[in-house]
Amino acid sequence: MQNLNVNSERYTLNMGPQHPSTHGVLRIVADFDGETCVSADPQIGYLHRGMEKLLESRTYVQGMPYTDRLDYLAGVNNNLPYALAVEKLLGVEIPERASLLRMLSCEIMRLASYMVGIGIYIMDLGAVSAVFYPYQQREYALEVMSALCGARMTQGYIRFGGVQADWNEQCDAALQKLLDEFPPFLEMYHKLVDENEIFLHRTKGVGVVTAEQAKAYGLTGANLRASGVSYDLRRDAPYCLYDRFKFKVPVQQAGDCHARYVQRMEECEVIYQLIKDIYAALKETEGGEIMGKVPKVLRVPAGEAYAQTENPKGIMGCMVASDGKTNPLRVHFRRPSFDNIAIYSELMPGHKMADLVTIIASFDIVLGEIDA
Amino acid sequence: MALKTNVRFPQRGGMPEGDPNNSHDLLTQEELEKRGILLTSLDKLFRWGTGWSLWPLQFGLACCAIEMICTTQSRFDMSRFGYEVFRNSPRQADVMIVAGTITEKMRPAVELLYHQMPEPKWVIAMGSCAISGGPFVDSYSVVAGADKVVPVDVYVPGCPPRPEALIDGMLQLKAKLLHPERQQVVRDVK
Amino acid sequence: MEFVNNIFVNIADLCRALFVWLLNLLGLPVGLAEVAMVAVYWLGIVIVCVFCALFYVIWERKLAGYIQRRPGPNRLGPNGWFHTVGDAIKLVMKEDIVPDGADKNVHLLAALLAFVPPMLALAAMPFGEGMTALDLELGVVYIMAVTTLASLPVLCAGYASNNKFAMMGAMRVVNQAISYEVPQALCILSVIMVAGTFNLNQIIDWQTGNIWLVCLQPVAFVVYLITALAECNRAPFDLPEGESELTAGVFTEYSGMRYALFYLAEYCNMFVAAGLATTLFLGGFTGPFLPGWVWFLLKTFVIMSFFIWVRWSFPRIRADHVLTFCWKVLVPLMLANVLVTGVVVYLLA
Amino acid sequence: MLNNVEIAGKQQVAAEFAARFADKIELIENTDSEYMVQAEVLLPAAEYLLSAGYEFLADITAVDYLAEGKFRLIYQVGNYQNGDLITLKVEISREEPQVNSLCAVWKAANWLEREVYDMFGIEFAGHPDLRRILMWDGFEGWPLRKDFVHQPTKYQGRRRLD
Repeated sequence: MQNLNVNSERYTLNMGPQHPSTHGVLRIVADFDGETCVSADPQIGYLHRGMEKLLESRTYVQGMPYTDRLDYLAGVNNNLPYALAVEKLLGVEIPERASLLRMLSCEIMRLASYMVGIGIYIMDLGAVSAVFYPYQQREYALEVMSALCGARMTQGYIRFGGVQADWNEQCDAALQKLLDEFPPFLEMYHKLVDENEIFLHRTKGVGVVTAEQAKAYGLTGANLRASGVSYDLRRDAPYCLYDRFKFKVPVQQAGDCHARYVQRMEECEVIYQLIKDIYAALKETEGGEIMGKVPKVLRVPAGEAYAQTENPKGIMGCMVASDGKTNPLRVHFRRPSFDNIAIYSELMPGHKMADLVTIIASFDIVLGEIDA
Repeated sequence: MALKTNVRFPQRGGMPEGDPNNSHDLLTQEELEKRGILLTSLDKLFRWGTGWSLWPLQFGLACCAIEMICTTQSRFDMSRFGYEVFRNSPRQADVMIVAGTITEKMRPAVELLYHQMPEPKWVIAMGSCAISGGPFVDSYSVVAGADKVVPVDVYVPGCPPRPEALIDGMLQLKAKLLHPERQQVVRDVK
Repeated sequence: MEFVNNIFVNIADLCRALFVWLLNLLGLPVGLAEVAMVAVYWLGIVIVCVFCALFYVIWERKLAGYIQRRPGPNRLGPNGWFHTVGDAIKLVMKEDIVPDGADKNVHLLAALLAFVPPMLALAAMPFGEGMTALDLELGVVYIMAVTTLASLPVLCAGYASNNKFAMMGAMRVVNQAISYEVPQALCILSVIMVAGTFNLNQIIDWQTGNIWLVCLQPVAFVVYLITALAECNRAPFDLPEGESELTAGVFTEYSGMRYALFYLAEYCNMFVAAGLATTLFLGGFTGPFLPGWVWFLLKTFVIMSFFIWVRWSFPRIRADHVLTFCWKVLVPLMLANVLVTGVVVYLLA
Repeated sequence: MLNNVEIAGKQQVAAEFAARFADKIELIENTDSEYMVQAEVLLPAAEYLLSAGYEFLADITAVDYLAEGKFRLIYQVGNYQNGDLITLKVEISREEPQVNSLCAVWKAANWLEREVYDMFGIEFAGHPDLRRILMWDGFEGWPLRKDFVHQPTKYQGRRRLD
């Protein structure tokens, strides 16, 4: 940032808890010198509902709906780490059809979450219409989930030992509509956004995160893969039955806001293909049972267990410590967006005011998850 | 001569036929004046205008905010009623939709926003967190309901409420505006 | 057909005759009729301003709905056309908040001045044959001068609001409005060189004689539309009111009637830009069957719809790209255009 | 499916830990990658892990064992190459909860340690700016401790947004 030895007075600007493009109640106290940001200090906690303390006073099954409210853009993906950690302690064996149903619902909600991430990203750059088309695809995905487990967003579909409901023909119809509508949408969206000059100028070379920086700050998910580190938990440390499916893990090298957009668009194709494969595998296990042998009143043997899953926002981990009673002694969630925004104070200085908005939008963060 | 308005209002407003609010006995002019509500034609014109152009404040807190965005999207279009103009600055907003959990840290911000809005303003508490703290009511950092912070006009239950429920909440607010005499205005900020 | 064509001209003559008869009755000098006519013209322009603002606000929301695959406002009035009336009534009656740290008079003055530049500009705009309120010899220069005033109230609003976001918006409006004046002047210059006069009606006569100027000056037309967007702070250039960065930008501290004035003045500025574009490039009010002023309204409607379409499909340009795009791309391009036009006009004339 | 790279990683770390910190770090029974670490050896162990290719600090959390009167800090350290995960557990007493910070080793530790400090009151020596991250400034007490008593009426102040 060349100093133009213009002794302009610095001022502190509050991108406050209520701001159109902070994706919720993130507050960034930034010092500005004219249009250029000099220092930025993200302040969180405005949505801290004390989730981990509440889970300690609820039984395991009562605690499951709380996990939906962490990353509320992909409700069912949050249930998985909590379920896997407790199942690790219980040592219960999950039937194959239940695992496939878990993976299918997680991939569908991952697609829905990516649609919001991309749509809101382009809207924050100023093209308001660009959020309506991905949201339509998200409505199709939510249609499948409400047919499968009753709720649009906060499903609470995964239970300890299996899943809540079996696949029915209403889901077939809804999923078929999603599978038909998605490819033409993706092709149209590439044409709408990829070659847009203004979009390229606004995102290329903005908010560059090098691979070392990404690893040092513990970035995960699409933000990490956009900086050149190919690390996807579903391939490197597979959980459920992910080792049975082959899928490509796209990687970008640039690490700037544009790379994060391209990364998410390529991953949409991978998710689409994965949904098709899992759906086919699910068809074969027709009539399998969907719930393992888990007692009605869940008493988890004493011990500590940690399970990680690949969520749309990054790697979500859940550490459960139990002392043999019906409710957990301690539940802690490793929340991907919490680590993803820790990099803002080092990334934002030197950028313009409009770039701050681009960086926040390109990281696709969710405040419910950050503040837990 | 106070005309007792017991003639049933035509159902043009958003009030469905079997709505419990209809069962109230309609208040006559003097009863309204006793309550301090002076009904003039200019006021009726203003209420008609505001009813059809409630500009919500862009202010989402948690999961309900995502459903609020879904309400403005193509499928459940809130713009049919003219409510899609989400204003970012509280100065130009009429309705504050409290969509999500109010925490102690966010409480001063919510009050500040409410006091920054110009006078004829209303509040819709969307979702059980805004109504009464919802699933997080016994947490150490959650305010049990938006009416501890701001006077609330319409409560939209659900966790999160479906977009149609939010649209119905806006229509209830419009009905409350267009027919003030029908509503029992109860405002208690503890 | 003839009657419909200059219906407004007849109304104006009727008023003049009425004033003359009235003045004779009172025994005053007949010259005062012209002064009274100015009030009638001004009233006509205010009506045009108000109706175009009210119509285009709801037309934008419906067109945006169409672009975004949703129905758009369709409840109030026949198929939703009265929604803006509801908005206007509400905005008129809302409380007017002036922040305590704000500069009160400038805060109010900025809102009042917002409507002045478009009304001044519309005075010289030829709506139809003989329907120009102020038929100036230097019509184009006058309109250019007045449209530069349009950015002044926005600057005052930003400065007076005592709000950091508003101040940032004000700085942006200054550098954007001033830098985009230069390419706009150059592309109008190339039109003048071809048409040979500054008088708007003579430009239209020239175009009816020859072909429309948009065919001779396609580059100037495109650049004019871009600069018009920048002048009215619209679409890719809506940095002063950048929703996603500066909350409501310059208008953060404006509520009620003051905000309504800005909100409607923006559409009047667009109407002036669209009117000038039709007059200079699309042959003004000339057209085969329909009366003159209908053609003018149709052409401005098409250009206004283009402005609205652009707004809902392009992201916002960053503050420094706005300047580099203007000085490094538009100005050289327009200088070359003026050069080429000069050479061609010299060779042909 | 533990490919050979992964096994080598864990065994190499097990061997190294056994060699350098024989008495201070011991493997927890029937697990292959969870270690109980003494507080004073935490920093060198972390530096070694970083050099051995474990660059991903996934998570820092604490569990409050009120009965035994101690906190158990749990560090999850991952490896970007082979998806491997090593867990370090450190036990510190509840009276003076003090452990040295790993900000020098992984930058991700900065915010994670601030959250543990905010929730448990565990001091991290050497942390650049240890202050509350989730709770509001006027809040006293450490919420996630078992002996935390929640007084709802305590915070009634109508503070302006500072």
